[in-house]
Amino acid sequence: MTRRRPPFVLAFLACVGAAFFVAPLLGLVARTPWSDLGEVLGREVVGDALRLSLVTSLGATIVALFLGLPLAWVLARFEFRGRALLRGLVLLPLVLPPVVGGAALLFTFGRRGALGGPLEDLTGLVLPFSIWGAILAASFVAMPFLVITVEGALRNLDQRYEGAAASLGASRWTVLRRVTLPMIGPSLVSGLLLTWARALGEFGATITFAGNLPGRTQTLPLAVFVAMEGDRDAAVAMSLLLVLVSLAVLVTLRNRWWGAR
Amino acid sequence: MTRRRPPFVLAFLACVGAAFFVAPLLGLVARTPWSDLGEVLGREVVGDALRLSLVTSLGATIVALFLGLPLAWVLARFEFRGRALLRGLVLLPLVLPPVVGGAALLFTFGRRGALGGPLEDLTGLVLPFSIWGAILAASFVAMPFLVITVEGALRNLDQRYEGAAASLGASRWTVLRRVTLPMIGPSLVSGLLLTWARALGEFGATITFAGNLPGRTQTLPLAVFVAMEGDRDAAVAMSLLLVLVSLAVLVTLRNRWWGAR
Amino acid sequence: GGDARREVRVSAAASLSDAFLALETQYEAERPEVDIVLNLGGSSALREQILSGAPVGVFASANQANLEQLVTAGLVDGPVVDFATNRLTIAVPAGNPADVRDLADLARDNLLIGLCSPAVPCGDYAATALAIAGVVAAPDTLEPDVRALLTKIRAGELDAGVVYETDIAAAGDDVESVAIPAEINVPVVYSIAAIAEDHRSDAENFIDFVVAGRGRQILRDQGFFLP
Amino acid sequence: MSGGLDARITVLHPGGFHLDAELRLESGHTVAVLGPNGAGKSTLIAALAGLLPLHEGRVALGGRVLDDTELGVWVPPEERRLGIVHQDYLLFPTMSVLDNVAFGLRARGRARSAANRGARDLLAQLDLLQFAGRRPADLSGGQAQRVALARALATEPDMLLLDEPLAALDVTTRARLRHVLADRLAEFPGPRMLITHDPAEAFLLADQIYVLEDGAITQVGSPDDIRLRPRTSYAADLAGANLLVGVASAGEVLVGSHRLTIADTSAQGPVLATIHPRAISLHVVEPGGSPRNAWATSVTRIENYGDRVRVQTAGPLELTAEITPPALHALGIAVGDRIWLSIKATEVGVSAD
Amino acid sequence: MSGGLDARITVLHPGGFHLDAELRLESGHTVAVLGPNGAGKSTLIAALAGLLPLHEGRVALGGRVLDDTELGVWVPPEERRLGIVHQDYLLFPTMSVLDNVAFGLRARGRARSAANRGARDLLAQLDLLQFAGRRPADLSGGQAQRVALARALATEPDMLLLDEPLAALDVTTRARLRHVLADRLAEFPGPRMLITHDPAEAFLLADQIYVLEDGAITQVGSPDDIRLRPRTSYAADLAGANLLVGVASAGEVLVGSHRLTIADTSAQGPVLATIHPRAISLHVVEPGGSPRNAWATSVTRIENYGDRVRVQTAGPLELTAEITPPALHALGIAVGDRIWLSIKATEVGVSAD
Ligand SMILES: Nc1ncnc2c1ncn2[C@@H]1O[C@H](COP(=O)(O)OP(=O)(O)OP(=O)(O)O)[C@@H](O)[C@H]1O
Ligand SMILES: Nc1ncnc2c1ncn2[C@@H]1O[C@H](COP(=O)(O)OP(=O)(O)OP(=O)(O)O)[C@@H](O)[C@H]1O
Ligand SMILES: [Mg+2]
Ligand SMILES: [Mg+2]
Repeated sequence: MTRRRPPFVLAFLACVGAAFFVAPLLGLVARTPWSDLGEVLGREVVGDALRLSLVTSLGATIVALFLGLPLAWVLARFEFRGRALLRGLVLLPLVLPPVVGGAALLFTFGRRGALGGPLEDLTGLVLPFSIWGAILAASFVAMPFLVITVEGALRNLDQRYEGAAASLGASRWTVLRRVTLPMIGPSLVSGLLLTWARALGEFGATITFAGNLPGRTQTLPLAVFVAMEGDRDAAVAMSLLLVLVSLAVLVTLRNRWWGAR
Repeated sequence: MTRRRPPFVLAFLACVGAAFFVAPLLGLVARTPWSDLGEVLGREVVGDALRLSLVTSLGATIVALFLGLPLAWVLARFEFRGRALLRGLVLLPLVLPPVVGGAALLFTFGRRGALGGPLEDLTGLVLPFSIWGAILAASFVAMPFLVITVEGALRNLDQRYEGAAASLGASRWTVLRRVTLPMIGPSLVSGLLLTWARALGEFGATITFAGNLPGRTQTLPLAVFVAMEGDRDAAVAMSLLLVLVSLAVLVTLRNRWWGAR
Repeated sequence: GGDARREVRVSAAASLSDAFLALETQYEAERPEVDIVLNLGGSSALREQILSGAPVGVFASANQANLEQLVTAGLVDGPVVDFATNRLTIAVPAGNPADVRDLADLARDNLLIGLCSPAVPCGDYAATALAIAGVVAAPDTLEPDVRALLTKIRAGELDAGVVYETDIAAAGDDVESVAIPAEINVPVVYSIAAIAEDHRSDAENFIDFVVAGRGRQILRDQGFFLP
Repeated sequence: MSGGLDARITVLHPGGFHLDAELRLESGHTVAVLGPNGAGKSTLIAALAGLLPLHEGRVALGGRVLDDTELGVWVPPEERRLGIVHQDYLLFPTMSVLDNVAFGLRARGRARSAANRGARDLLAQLDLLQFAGRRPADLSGGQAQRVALARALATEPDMLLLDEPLAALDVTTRARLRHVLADRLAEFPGPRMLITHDPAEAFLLADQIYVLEDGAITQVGSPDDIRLRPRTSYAADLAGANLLVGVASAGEVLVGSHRLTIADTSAQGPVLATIHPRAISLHVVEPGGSPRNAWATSVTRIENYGDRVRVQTAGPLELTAEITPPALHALGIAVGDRIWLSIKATEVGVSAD
Repeated sequence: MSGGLDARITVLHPGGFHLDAELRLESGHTVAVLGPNGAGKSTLIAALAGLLPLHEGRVALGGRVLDDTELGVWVPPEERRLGIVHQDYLLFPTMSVLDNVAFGLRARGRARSAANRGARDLLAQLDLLQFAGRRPADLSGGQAQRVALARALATEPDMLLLDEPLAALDVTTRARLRHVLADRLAEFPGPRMLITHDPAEAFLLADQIYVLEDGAITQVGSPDDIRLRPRTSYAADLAGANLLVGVASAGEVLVGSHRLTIADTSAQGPVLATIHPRAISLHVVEPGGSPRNAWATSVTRIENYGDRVRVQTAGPLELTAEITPPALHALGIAVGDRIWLSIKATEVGVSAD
């Protein structure tokens, strides 16, 4: 089918769809103060924020992988009471306004929260105002993408392959690792990229739950927020940095992971 | 495999993952001012906001379906220059801090924007401060979920089924509608639900691009945000309303659409 | 920083960002053994953090309501001090294309008018000012903060909006100010207080610096009025 | 180490299909399961493998209970140690052919290098070494089927369950693989079950044949039993024979309203009569001589297989005769022609129904 | 309306496989394509259907050019009007059986009710009506294959391309469907291509046979040509014959170092000699009498197919003989035994190589 062009209507709609993403970016680029770009991006706050952004988004992706993947698997493969409800709950962080999400996290994981208090007593770990808090907030907001994408893919999968693998003596762990996950590979990659991107852009829940401490919890979106107040050029420059970093990572990873097919 | 329980480690991780979504909700519920719940939810602003939220989120889902689906299909099925870059760009709305995303929309679709100006001259339609603007902002932010989820699923699909359908005389449109889309059904549903939920909870880009006028562009998340500044109890009550509406829709739809398998 | 400097966390309203960034620099230059860590955000988010036990030493708020909630909750340690005032003004895009001259113009139906939401301080103050002037404004949007309002005015999407004078100074060439006469203007008051926490003396020391020390000059430079 | 299989199985499918079977497979023996499409053969394998829940029943392999709905015992598939060729292969699409075959070895704890060595050996035996690096999607149908066979044989299981393992193979490869499989089966210590639609394959490879029809076992016996004394029309088709149901008395079988003379004068009561197509002679005129059964009928179909021709005839008994192409030529008959048919009494096999 | 197929095709697969074939299929005739696994048969169908790009070549059906790499013509699959049975069926898993079969009719513009009626008719003919509401995943292998056949036949295409359409069927159903298919093919106006591994099916259903091996056509001929004068060892296996390559001169063929007497004294130069297994006699002592070819050898394998036994022998010529079970019994031979083998000169078929 490689010789073919897409039919006109669909190609047209796809172009409009693409314009949707490209046009605002061009708008942003048009407003970029290219001359002081170097100066802005050289600032220490910006470097710190970029580093923090990368750490928290990666951390959140890892958390999502370790907690979200099992959750998706259980949701897709096992019948239990309350499954439908749990599936709905997983989407909540998308629906809650980020500030409310952050507040809900504070109610729960803050020092006076139901889980935060005992956690501090046991381990001395205080989540708000620490990078762990930023990772927690980003995970909360971004994990649904992994869970939902992977669950959908698991339901699409012909389970007889898993049965065949089990009959060859593979434990369920091996089946998951060597048969199931590779077979849903593209969807898993999609889910992880969505998760990472969402965590990278996360703002509302983080500023509410983890605060906005430069060098500690101030990720790039938070730095953009602060800069927006006065130095708007710096805000646009930092946004562009965010865009470039994410583009570089997304384009590289996707090509590598999807190239094999 | 229905008789089996999930292995312990995975079940444990899945429970932790589930707690992640359930605990903050419980925190929220614990703070709910049950006594004045009725009063708060009875307010006219709240009713207006709920209606607007439903309209914009549904509108954004429809836009995403009509523009995002073709885009996902073109990305998955055709080779062209710049495809990898376009794929990266699609994820941008996730990465951009919502305020910046909203600002970028203003630069482009605002009255003085590159596209907004001509649009107003041609049709008299002003996007900012109107419900169309709210739908545009929500679409911009939520569409990536549909595109990414569907593209992943399309890449997972065995293309020979599409070839078989074509050989039976089906146009590519028919193939897409009757073979491809049903085969990626669960992923499509996942993508649509993610899109809808994200649009429902959308806050930053909407407030930046479309503004915040009760009865015209003030969706529930905006109302919650505003209430959060002063009347926290009202904010919590409205958040709970948001949660309940989305849970009702998600649980019902998922059960219906996935029940068939 | 991982060094041995004593840390004071200062939560400040987003509209105080520039002023407090400058205050931090100056204070740290004077007292190198202290590390001021700024936590800038919406007043309500800052309030929630403190209510849920976040370790904060100082809270500077754009209005009294948020601080009062903390006082009620018993979290404020020491006096609440008003340290700066501000005034309202009408902001219009560069060149004032809609030819806005006074508050009464905000009632014009054919203009796109923006105000802050009444729930946030700048909207609260604007409502008071409009009431004093006897104007029934026809806003097209009620923005969550001054920054969001200014963004739209700067982009030319709104024809006019009511903001703080200090914001006009920070916004540069894209916006112009149409002054509101003093008799119908409303004094905007910023308050600061120490929050119960360790390093009490450092927190009080920083508040002294802002309220009575060289911080005053910095605030004045940023366009604030001093009580 | 390995022992026989003892199974009593009831499985229900949502559509209303109902499998009810009792099997005993001895260690070191090959049982072929033959049956029409949809008889439940693949269902049987899935149930034995633990991939489909039993509605009721018990499966024990070498004394080890794998499944018992009464006792509530259920051994998961990964602990059953079975080697299965699935009817549609189910090769893992994301792995190379080598990894597919090595998968079972690695899953059972072999080191990667040892597993790969084992897999390569098997691939070599099945002429597949050149495809080791390919993905299953890049194989032809027959190549994929051989990979599936290699994968099942690789793990040294306790029992083999092969669902039409040679169906997609070309004549040459099939003949070769029949030998390889025969040798492999001969040296395999456990019980082995072979599902096939090819009677030659079953007769050649199996010690015992189960005929499964519509979820129930209709005949069990040695290949010769099935071939010479088929008890259902499906089994008769397998043997290529004509099967008649009738009532015997005094050296005759009454089939419908037709009397067939038989050699066995002691047969009495309901019987199955089988007549091999080659035992039927065709004539254009009424035959004389010894055959005690002869009647006139007409030709309904002529099938030319190259080295033999099958001629179907109309009533009273609708028999199929097999003759050589020269004989057909000599007779000069065509569909619709009138013809005489004769069968020696000694050529009619009779067994009690 | 419909006309013949003219195709010259070169297709490359990434792994290095190379298909190079020229075909002419007449309207109203059935061509069987036979070949070993991996010969390129399925590739050929995909290329004709436009599902695989041609590296080079030209395909024309009834004078309409479907593909021409030189002229840059390419008709998309949905406009080629072909009826295809894919080797692995490719039934749409999300549709019911009825919808699968009606799909092509609806895609070609029939109203839903008319399409469903057409689909039901076909399902009835193939004994599938009871499964109309099922999903393909809930069918047995043979049922699914019949649905695939029904789907291909439903659309009244210009040409039929059937890739092993009967491979998964049981003996009874296969015999029945051979008839249905034979009738269907007979009334089908366009060219039809049948891929199969079953020589009987090919001999029965085809007017002409193409033998495809390793991407190239090695023999084209009538069923009798292939059966009686196979030109490759694969074709000989198809015919069940022994094939020898040698040089003829003066009533003899020199095969390796062995001389074989033949009846045809005029044959000269390189020849192919075929010997049918049934034309070979086995003896435990040296035979006397007329056969002009006789030699001693040993038994390497004995295969019992129930009604016939194939005995493979060692050098000098490694021939396979076919005898009856009683004959085997009478000879009393086993693998490894010494044996005499005789062949009449008239039984050795000779054709120029
Ligand atoms: N998942 C299912 N749901 C409902 N019915 C099913 C399912 N799978 C199989 N069946 C039905 O059960 C019966 C037995 O199917 P099975 O696959 O065991 O047959 P089989 O003997 O293997 O046939 P074949 O020779 O065609 O492979 C068939 O009638 C089939 O339609
Ligand atoms: N996608 C592919 N990529 C690379 N090689 C392939 C691909 N598909 C098939 N081949 C190779 O091309 C050759 C021809 O394959 P094809 O499927 O046409 O064989 P076939 O004649 O249909 O065989 P069978 O009788 O086993 O179905 C095989 O050697 C196969 O391994
Ligand atoms: Mg089967
Ligand atoms: Mg093939």
